[in-house]
Amino acid sequence: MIWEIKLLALILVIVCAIAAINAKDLLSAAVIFGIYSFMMCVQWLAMGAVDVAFTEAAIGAGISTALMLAAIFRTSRRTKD
Amino acid sequence: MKKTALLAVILTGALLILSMENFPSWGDVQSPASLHLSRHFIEKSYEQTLTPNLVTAVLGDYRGFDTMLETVVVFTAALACFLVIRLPRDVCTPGLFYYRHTRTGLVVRKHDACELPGENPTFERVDSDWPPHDVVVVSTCRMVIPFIQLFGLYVVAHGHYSPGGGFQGGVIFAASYVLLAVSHDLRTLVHRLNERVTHLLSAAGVLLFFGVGLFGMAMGLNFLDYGALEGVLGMSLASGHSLGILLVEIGVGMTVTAALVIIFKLLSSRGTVTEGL
Amino acid sequence: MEDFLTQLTSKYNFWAYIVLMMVGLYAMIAKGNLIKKLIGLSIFQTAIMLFYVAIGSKAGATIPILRDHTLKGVIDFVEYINPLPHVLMLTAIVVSVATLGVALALVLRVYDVHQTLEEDEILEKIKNP
Amino acid sequence: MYSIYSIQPFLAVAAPLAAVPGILSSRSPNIREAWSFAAALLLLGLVACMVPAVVAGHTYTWVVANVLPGAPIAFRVDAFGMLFALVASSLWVVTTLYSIGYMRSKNEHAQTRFFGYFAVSIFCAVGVAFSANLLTMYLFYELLSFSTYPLVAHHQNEESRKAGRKYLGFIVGTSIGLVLPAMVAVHHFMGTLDFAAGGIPLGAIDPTTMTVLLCLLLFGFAKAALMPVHVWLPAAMVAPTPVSSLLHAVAVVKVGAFCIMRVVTDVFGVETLSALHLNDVVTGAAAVTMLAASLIALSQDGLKRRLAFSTIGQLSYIVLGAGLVTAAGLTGGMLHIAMHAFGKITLFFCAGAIYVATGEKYISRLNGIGYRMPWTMTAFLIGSLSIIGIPPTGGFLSKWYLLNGCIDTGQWLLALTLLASSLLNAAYFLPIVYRAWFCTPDQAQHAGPMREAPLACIVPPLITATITVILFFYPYPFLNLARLAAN
Amino acid sequence: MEQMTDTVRVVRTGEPVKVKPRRYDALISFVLRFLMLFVTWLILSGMFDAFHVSLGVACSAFVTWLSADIFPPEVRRFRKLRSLWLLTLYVPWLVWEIAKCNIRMLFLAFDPKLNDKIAPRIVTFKTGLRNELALTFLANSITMTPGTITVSIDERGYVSVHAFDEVSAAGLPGDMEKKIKAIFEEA
Amino acid sequence: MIETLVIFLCCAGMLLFLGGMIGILRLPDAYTRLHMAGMLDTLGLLILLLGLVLYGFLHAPMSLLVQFKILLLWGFVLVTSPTATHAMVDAGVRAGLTPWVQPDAKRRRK
Amino acid sequence: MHDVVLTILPLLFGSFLAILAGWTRSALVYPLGVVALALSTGFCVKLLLGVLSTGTATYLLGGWSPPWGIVFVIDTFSAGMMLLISGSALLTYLAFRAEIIEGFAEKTAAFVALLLLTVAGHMGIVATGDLFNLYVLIEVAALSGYALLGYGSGRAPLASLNYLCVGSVGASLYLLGVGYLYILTGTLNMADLAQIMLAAPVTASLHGAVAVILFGLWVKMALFPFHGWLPGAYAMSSPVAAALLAPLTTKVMVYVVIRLLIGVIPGAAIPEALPDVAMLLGTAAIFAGSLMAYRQIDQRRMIAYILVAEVGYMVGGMFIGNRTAMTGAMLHIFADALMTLTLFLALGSIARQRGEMVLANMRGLFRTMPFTMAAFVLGAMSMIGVPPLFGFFSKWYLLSGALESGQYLFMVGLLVSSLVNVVLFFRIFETAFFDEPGESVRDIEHWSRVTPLAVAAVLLIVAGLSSGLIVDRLIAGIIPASLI
Amino acid sequence: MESFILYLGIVLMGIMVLPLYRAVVGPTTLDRLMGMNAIGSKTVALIVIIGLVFDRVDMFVDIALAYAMLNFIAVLAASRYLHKRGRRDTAS
Repeated sequence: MIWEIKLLALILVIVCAIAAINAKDLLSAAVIFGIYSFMMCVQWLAMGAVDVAFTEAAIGAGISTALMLAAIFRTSRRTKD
Repeated sequence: MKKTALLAVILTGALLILSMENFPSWGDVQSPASLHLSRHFIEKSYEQTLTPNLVTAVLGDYRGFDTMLETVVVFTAALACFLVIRLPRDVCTPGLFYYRHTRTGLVVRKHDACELPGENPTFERVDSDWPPHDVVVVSTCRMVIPFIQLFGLYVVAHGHYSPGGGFQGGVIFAASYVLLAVSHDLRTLVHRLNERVTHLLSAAGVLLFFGVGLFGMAMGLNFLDYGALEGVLGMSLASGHSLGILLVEIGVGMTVTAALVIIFKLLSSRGTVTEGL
Repeated sequence: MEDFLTQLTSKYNFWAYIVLMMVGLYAMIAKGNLIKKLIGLSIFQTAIMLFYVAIGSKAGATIPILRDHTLKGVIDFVEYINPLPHVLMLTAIVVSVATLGVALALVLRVYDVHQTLEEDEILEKIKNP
Repeated sequence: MYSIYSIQPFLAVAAPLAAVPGILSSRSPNIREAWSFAAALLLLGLVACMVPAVVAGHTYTWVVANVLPGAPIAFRVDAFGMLFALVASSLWVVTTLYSIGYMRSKNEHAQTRFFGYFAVSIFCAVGVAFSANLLTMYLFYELLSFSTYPLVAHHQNEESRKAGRKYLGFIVGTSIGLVLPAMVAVHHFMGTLDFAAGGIPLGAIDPTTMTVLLCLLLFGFAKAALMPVHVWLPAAMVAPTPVSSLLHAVAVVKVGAFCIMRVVTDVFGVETLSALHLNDVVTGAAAVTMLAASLIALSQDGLKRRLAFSTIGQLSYIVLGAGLVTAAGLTGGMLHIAMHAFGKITLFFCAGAIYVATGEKYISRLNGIGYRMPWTMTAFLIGSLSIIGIPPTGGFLSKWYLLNGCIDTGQWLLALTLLASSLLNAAYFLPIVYRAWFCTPDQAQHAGPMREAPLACIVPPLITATITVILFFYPYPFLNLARLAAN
Repeated sequence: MEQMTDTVRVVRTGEPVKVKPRRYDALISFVLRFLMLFVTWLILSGMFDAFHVSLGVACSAFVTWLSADIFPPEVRRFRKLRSLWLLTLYVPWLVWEIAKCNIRMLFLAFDPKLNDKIAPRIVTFKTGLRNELALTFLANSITMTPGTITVSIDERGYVSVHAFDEVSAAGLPGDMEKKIKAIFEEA
Repeated sequence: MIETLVIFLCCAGMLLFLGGMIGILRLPDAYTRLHMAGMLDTLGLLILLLGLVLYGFLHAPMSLLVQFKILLLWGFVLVTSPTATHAMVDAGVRAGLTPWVQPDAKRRRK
Repeated sequence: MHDVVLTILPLLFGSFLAILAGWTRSALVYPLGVVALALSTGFCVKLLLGVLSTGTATYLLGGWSPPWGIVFVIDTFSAGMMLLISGSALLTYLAFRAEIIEGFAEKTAAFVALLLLTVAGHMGIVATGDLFNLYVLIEVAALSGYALLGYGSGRAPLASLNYLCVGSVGASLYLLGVGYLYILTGTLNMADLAQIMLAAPVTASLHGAVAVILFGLWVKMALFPFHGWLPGAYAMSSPVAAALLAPLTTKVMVYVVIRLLIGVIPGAAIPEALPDVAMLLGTAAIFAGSLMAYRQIDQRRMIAYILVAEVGYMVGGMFIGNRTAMTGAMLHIFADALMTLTLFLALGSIARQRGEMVLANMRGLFRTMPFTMAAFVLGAMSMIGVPPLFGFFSKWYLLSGALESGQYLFMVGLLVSSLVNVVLFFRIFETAFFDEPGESVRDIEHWSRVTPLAVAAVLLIVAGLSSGLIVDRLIAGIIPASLI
Repeated sequence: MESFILYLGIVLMGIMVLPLYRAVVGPTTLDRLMGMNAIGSKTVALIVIIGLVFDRVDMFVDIALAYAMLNFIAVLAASRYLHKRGRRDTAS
């Protein structure tokens, strides 16, 4: 029914994933990982998994990113790859 | 390394793709996955638990033990963070204290802590990192935080009827506290929810869940059988289950909130719980 | 070719999750930075969740929240998406965030000890302290 | 011929072990050695009181635990086991006495430890003797290896540790590497590990496998020191003399030989072996070892080393006896366990006594020592005679039976080897005696008046020497048991 | 941490007007906050049976209690209806301003010579507003109107604004400050 | 009538979104991009949501409460979006990110 | 009837209470742990007796019947496992009383709570009859385990982080496999699944599902190429955590695999090549573990590598595919757990007195800590495989099973590893026995540490002597008759 | 009309690619953050649209609301990071 949205979201998810692991510094990686979670959330919504999407929005976008930022804040932003 | 990794990954991926050969195709209504268990859940769960949100019904009731363990996992994570990175109290006292003059933004550094005068202090204690004060962010967040908290509670309470539940609500509630810490400073958060409270709260949440389970045992049923709530307040069996789910969700919410706040506090302050992100 | 195409269209979600999973796995193996590894781990876990949610999908069905629940009537299972995988994945997401929290705590400790997050540098430091 | 289900075997086995806490917790050496003695006498008594029934042809059995299907941990006292237990337990009494003298006069360190492990070793040796199946035997065999290790490395210096490592490496290596799989295989094929007179019925296992298994077990019990796996024995000579005597005369090597004998008679079965001509493997290995060890012994200057190679040679007699698969041969082999034990222990005691009194270890420096230590050297002479097999010593009897066995089966070559070996025995022992009595002492210390070792070191070799002679005239308990077992 | 000393330096600039707290301020503030939250709850919940409404009352009261010192304690300022009226007037005006400027921005976005037409700069001006809520209002309004973003407001009232081009920069602080001043009744 | 309005509002919202995003791509530095992203996005979202609320009038299942909820969302975005933009710009300035200046303006200053 | 769940509940309850107590009355924390573990052990005994007399026990959690709700299914073997887990945890807890109370200062409550949780998790893994619940329990056990292992200075956090990464991947792969099975059968309940799978067509996907599950569990149990985390995690962490987790984690994972193999996955569903691969990996694990153990200087690390080899034993044993070998693998779970427990308890006591566990630090231990060393010797002998200790019998079954199926390489591996163990342990014995302790050494042997250790060591003998009984009563009954 | 909504969603999805580009390519962290924020605001709209497509918008609005909140929090947290650490990072 809404497979176009799903497909697009899927592509964006994969792009985000690849970008997140190739980001040149960790702050960017964390931010892109946040976007990844957003996209994943959209993907799940499009699949009709509202509860999962809700959780992912709360976790992935909010808390995970905040935790990761906190960790990076307390360590270092530098990454070699 | 990278090439080996790539090779391994591609091989594994190819194998996994090959093994999907016999999967029912996408969205097949007659696939075993949507027939056996799920059919029962969809068709029976409302009359058994009076909960229109099937996910909540299954999560809170049929697979209540899973959910309890999931709560325990969060609880564990908080304890784990505490055990791993919390520094001893005597190490946490900073050597220098910073005070900002609230009218001018000047910052004063002192070697020992000052008593701040009562109601409307001229000076306020600030982090060593970032003395400037951002009026906009602070007052916007003050405005927004109560609504976020309310929303969190709403999500917990309405898990039966709409997406959400204890976990999501708890996370949102915790997020409001994260916002508090981010917009003000960590000290404000710690002042509001100190370590003792968060730990007790996280344990209390799991205990509430556990207590509902034990209540079932006390009434001669199995552990976590919410059927034991039947008759409390003159309820029917199904609404007993519904109430059980609600209680359980509240417990989950408490634990999740407290645990995430604990984790955030510890991570952002590297275990000192004084200054943070 | 025809066969392949039908496979592709009927299962592209499954394939996509594998691609994602492999991205995560690759990050875990090949990346030397500990936080990158954790990001890889998270991606890996999300990919599996995506797979599960894909299991639950049903053509033409709506979200698993009963529509007019006050009306007593026969509920047709074809109308609603399978809720069970969603339940499982809720739990899995919680587990993954808990794991992430603990992992980050450990990363902080590692950084305290070795003053770097790069695996090769840490190994170097262990070898020649 | 019936089986008595009684706890007696278990008690006998446990007796030495019971002394261990006492030994370890004793405050003064006297109490400690009293414990040792008490346990030794108790053991001897317990063993002895089973003798009549066993001689009458009965067996004692006692199951400790059902651990594996068809292979419980169980004790069974039959004639052969009784023979060995009798030797071990009676010699323990003597050795204890000797050790007291030796250790005290040498002022050895860690004597408590020494006596403790000594007791454990005897426990294991009796355990092997009384075991009812291969598993139990293996159990005690392994325990023996480990409990003698601290004794071998008693001196704690680099040399003794090296020896200890070598000892353990060979013994445990072979037992785990060879015996264990063989045992598993036997259990796999037969479903049981019990010692039964018939052994493996003919045709139950194909001959190739049989050969492999036999080899595994033959060389796996490395304590018997068949030729390629004998290396540990000379190395282990660094241990204190009581240990060597125990090792070489009683507990360790005899256990190895005993095990091989057991395996041949009660696991494979005499008939099966002879039907498949597998006994040739056994006799071949034994014959080679016999000659080679004797030849090597000729060239050794260290007294204990020469004795050690002599032991290697003598052990092969026992194995040879097992391989002969005739009643006479088996009787000879079994009897040799006892006869060699008494003879060899005498020799070791003497070597120890010499060392205690003079500190000499090398044969070339023993010129004229007979005048200084006449009693010791007399005992030494008797001991050597027994080993060579000259009447009136016990050694003659066992060799006689062995020779008979060879001739019975018409294996003249073996008989010749046996004789040659005996001649070699004479060739390496008699020169020592010759030196002691007939060479002028070139060392000042050997000259002069008689200065014997302490009494506790003299009496035991004299006792054992006496017994050696007595056994020639009255070999009956041993001979009867051996005959009973051989039939 | 630009200015750091070990002694306390007190700089006297415009002290905030001290408003004497009135008797029922705390209670009124509580009730008002509670009502706001409760209305929000009702909108969110959409269920009006006794159970859920009582749940709502409990939750709203709980959050009110929790956020007693978080919620901006500025109730007093909205006691006069005039403020509220001005506020309601202000919002459409702001929306209109936003819409106007947005359209300009929209055209700019599609303009082929985009980079020539912009002239980003940071301008600073001083505002007379002292009240935190008012300052926030001002800052957010400035940010909302395209072309200008508040960078920072410091304690002495200097607002620095990042302006998109000259036109936007010229319009600062404009009517906005006056209107907000009027709303918050600052002298 | 309402239908046309819905379509108009939605299209306007989309156009604003598109403009904002194009601006994001084309503008030279982070600050100027933030102008586009922050402003056009917010307004676009608001208009789009308004359109969707109106669309709700056409459809029964979207009760009035849902529309209120969307309005709540609307209000929330209105409050938080400028704050977020402000926080980002502030962060950039404090992090020492130098703003882009017109090349000719630079020349003139020289 | 409630016995089944009552074995786990005290632990969970205890951990929550420990936290409450930790912030109010901290003196109560340690006793609470003792009570919880003792209660749990008590119920385990009761459960074991009950299961022995009445057969497999089932408990419906939440009162929902099997395919819909979650069930606990306890057969004789799992009852034994549960007793083993709670008992060994109790012994560890008692033995390390001083460390737990003093070593963690204000974190004692958190430590105790995590300890109880990890034990509860492991017991739950054994008890549960639901595939997904198993995953959650694995995570409960693992997450608290990471924390326990990661607590400590120096390299402990890194090792634990490593473990976390590998462990999470393993668990996730397991989850993926469960997803595969779910998509094919539509159920998560083990018994239900077993029935459906018997009837289901054998397809590539089914094979894939089984392979992924087993692969994930292999990763989790530190089978050879994935063993990297184990030595670090057990050698770097605090001795309490190591002594607690070393006997449990890998063994419990092995248990899961065995349970799946004998109770859930029909033989046809296992890909043909998988047993061969498993045998290969198992044998490789034995060789590699022994080899690497040989090269270690730190003694805890050495034992950790021996553990890697032991995992190889068990994996080899269960994939040989005959009854004897399966019995061996199952028996070896018990044996390995007990001996590891003994060794780690002893090493913990020694480490407390001597500090770093290098060979040079072990001089003269036999003289200064005779009881501890006696227990250590028993543990080591069991590892070597000396009868009548427990380790011998499991090894016997394994050897016997390997012989039956002609897996000679595996046999050689077992023997070689035993021999290597001899070398390894006698290296320690030599130093500890013959070298003089330094002048400054003042070792103390307190009864409170020796008693649990002695219990563990004596258990090695007792269990060895009653191994026939264990096989008959606990194991033989649940191996399906189809396995010859 | 329904298909209009659907197409609206698809176009929205398409528009999202642009900020994603910004977020992935950068060059500064601020750009990424901005990209995140922009994607967030679009997603909020998209969620409501998906809700309309499913005809269950009452269930989706909650998520949109939560989404907006958490997006705000994440952006604020990230910018707070830059506040505190940005200067040090750019200096080094």
